[in-house]
Amino acid sequence: MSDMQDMEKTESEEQIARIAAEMRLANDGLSDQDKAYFCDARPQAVEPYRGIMEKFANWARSQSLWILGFGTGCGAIELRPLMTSRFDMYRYGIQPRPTPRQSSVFVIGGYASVKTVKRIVRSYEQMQGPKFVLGLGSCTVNGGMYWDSYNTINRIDYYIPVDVYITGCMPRPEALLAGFNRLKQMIREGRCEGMNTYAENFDWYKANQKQIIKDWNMPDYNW
Amino acid sequence: MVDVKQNSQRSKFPPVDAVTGKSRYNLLSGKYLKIWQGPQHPGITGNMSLELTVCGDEVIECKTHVGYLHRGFEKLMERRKYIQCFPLVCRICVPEPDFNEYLFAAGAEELAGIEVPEKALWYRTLTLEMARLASFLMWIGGQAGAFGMATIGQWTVTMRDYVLDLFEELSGGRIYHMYIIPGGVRSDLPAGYARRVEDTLVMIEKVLKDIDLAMMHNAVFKKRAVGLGVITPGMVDEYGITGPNARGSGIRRDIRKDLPYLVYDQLDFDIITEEGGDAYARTRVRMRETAQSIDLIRQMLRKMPAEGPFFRKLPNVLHWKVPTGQTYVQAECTRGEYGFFMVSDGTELPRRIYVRGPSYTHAVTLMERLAVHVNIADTAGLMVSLHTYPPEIER
Amino acid sequence: MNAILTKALYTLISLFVITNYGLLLGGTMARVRAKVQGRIGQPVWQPYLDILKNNFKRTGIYHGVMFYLGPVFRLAGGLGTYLFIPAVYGSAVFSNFSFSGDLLLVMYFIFFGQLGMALGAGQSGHPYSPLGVSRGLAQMTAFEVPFALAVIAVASQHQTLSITELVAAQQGGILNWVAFTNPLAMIAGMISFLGMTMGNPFSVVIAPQEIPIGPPTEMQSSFLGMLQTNRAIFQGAKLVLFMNLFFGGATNIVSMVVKTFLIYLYTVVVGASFPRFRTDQSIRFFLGVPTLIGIAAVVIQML
Amino acid sequence: MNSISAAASAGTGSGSGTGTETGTGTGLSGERFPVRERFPVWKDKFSLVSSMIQRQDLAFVQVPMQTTVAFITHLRDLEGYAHLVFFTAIDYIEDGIFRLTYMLHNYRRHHDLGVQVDIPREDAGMESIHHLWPHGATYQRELKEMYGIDFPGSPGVDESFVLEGWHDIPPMRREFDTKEYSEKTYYPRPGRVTYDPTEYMKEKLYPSEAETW
Repeated sequence: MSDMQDMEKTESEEQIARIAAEMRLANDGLSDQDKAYFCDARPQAVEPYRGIMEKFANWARSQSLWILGFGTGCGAIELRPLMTSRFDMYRYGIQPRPTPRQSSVFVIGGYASVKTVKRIVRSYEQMQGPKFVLGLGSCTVNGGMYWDSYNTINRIDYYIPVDVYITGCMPRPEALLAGFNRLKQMIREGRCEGMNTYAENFDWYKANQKQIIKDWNMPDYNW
Repeated sequence: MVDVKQNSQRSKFPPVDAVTGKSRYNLLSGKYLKIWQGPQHPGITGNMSLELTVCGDEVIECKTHVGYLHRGFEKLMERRKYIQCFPLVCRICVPEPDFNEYLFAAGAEELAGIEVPEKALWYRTLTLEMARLASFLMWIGGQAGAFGMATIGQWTVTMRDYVLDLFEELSGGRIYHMYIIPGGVRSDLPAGYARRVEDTLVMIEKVLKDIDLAMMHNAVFKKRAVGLGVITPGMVDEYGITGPNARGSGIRRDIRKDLPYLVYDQLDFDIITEEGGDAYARTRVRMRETAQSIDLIRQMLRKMPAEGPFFRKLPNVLHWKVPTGQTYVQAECTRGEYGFFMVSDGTELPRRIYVRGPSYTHAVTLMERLAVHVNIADTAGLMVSLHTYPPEIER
Repeated sequence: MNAILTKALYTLISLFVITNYGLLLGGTMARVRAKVQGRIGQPVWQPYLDILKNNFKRTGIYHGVMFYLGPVFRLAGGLGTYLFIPAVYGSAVFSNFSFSGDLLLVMYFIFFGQLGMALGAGQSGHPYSPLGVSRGLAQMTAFEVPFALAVIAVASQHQTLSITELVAAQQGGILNWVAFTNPLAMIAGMISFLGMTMGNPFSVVIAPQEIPIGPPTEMQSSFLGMLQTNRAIFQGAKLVLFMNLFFGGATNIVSMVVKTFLIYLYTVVVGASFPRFRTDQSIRFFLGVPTLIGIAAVVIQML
Repeated sequence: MNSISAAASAGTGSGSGTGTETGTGTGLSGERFPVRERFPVWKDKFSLVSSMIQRQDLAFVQVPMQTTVAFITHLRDLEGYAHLVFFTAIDYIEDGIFRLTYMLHNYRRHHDLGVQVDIPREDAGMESIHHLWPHGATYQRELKEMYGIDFPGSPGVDESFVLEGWHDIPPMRREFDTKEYSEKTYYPRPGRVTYDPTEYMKEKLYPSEAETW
């Protein structure tokens, strides 16, 4: 079984390399009319500040986490108790935000179907850095209950960089709070550079995404 | 206010070309604006999206897009044994997974000819009603939130959390209980459970009274909800509308009464209907059904048999071959008629399991019809008032 | 020369105080709202952290010149509103730039920020932004009517358009307040204040559920930080204005804090207990009863 | 033809179905809808192939492809089966057929009737029912996508419903292997171990009990 997996692995790696080589970032799939609306720049890795300034910035970031209001899967159902008086995440400076532009944390709520992955990628790219991703539920780790489904992906970290996983099906609100605390700690330690990881390995991520999203009708990078 | 006549004269389909299915509105004319509500949007129920064409503030065309949550349950169940399906089915519907568990169990039992002990029937009914209570509490908060009243949502979701605590005590799981299994239920009620249920019910009743005052008698809420998304009685059969959406239009339909399952024929309750068919009538139906659900739970705790087995031993479930046959079992969930169509071909694996979710018609065809000529600010409220839930559409 | 420098110093102090006061008040009111909902709520200093976080963002999207200028206009509107209102009557530091006729200028500035925001939001290119802007401007035009009528009633009552003189006329006891000498104007003004603070039931402009979250849909990073700073200043300015107009102003900073807190609490309590109006409904609402009350107030003054 | 048909005729012969705890006949006082009496009428008019009574409130009938839509229209307009509960397909790959099931509900009689029709798997197509129920178009859109069954004339039937950019064979067909597809496409995380539950239980958990099975 492991042999077969290895073989498939190399095969898909080759495929990724091929897609990456073919890929150009000039939004070539778009019509001329649409091209004008989108930028064709690649994401750039941004150097952090140095010394105490970055420490201070990270502290401020960790104290004000704004979740993108996008319930991508069934995990979103436990976000609602988390927001309300039983668990009250506002106490920790965590609050939901309706637009990706203003939010800094993306909670992947469990399984992600291919159709949703496309929206996840788009929303993730629209968020302004530094941005953090929380993988919620076992489905984001290895597919969970739906490991053999033809429409849900198995590993979300092949498509966007993930900072913290919270396992379980479903993870309890307490587990979510623990995950958020872990994320805060990691931010303060300066270990959450997922945005730079994404920029540096952009070709790899993009090739992975293109391998499953068959009708790619959006710009290659949505800022 | 309620322009029923005008509503019924509208065309059956949203104004799309019958042949190509494309929109008749030319977006390049500059008169119309196309906006997407969802999937990334706080005003949408779950993960789905509405493609709205608006002219000014008025929606003139609506198209529902689903499939963001498609996991291929029906395909997955075809390659799992019956007992392996059982942890999978509850994940079809998150707010009230117990209906999936019950229907799967009932279908399998009917095909295999298994009798369930009397006590298990009571336990099943109890969990179903508790799930209904939890789901309705969440819905009330959602409907208030869709009109901008966050306070109600905070109250009810907390109350729902206390119901989830009861579930946790019963089955060990907050969201997915996996309590109802083929052959009965998984465990007996813990000691003193009835008293804790009663405590929670008292608490919920108090909050419901507050909500009735703050929401149902609120002038602004009435202004928003009355006359929004009118379902005429004639539309009910045409669009396959079931559940509170139909009862809000004065149609007396409730599977609990029409085709009594479990122990509903031993319980004392009435079908709740309201006149009007608008979002306000639907809200009233659901508010009253929440109270009814509390009453039913009390009745059950009173009438429930104390002694007896709660589980009938199955044959070795790993080799459990269900005889050839097909059946359709249905139950009244919070949104309407929930059903499982199960086909067995005599092997260890089910041949086909089809899940009939009420949102299938409510969220797609009905929503596309009702959203036309609605103010764009009301689409979220309209959507919530139909109580749609996307995973049961695409499964 | 020296006088100008002193004035500049006083202005800075005044601005510093109102910014911090506005931020802390915002944080406190979030906690009050949370209490109504049965929660503990965010820390009082959370607005500071949010602004810091937004300004520490590493990237920011630029949509054109007007996109830059939108938040700047908004901030100018907030500052302008505040700087022409005497915050504490008789205090050299907090009297700001009040002059005779400043009431009209303040009314203009309240509108100004929104217009600037409309330009910025329009250039962001997001369809939600113009929807939100059109809702905001329509609603604003509506609540300006009762507000203007209330202001006319108050101005004709005291025969002045200077806020300082209005406050001076209300000194000497609680019964001299406009709230008691001219209750109709106060009622019309306080109803339009609900619209001005954009809390429920008039929050459809920035409502997340009703399609747009409004003009700031595309605003991010330091743009959003600037908007948040402005919101604190603007909120403080509006509270001080209404305190001066209807509730006798304040002679020291403590009475200012108490009065503005209570006025703010009124909007929060109303906001926590009502859903939102749609835009057309709120316009109908403002042009109905509040406008009639305002007209009655003016007519009574004219008689 | 296949096992279901055999069971169907057996069911018709033996009378009451294998109803279990779903409250067969216990709830409603008074007589149930005597659907059996309708079968000869339908057989004359619409040449019923087979019929089967599963429970007192549920029956299945099988009709030929040509008379299906006429039969459903008759049921809807004249017999009170006005509610289309669902419409789906079952794939009998070994017989080379899809079995379409239209589940209709009669609210007056509280009776469910499943109308089944076999259509060939090759070049599968069926008459559309979107003119009878608007939501029939949605079911047909789904069937087209999931099984590749065509419904000419149904609005928007060629649009994708839940899948997006699907290039493989329609996923609900039996020959489509979802596990293989998933492993090929979605980078399974190494470390997942699968035991055959039968073997595992025999060896590890119940070495004594396993012998009895």
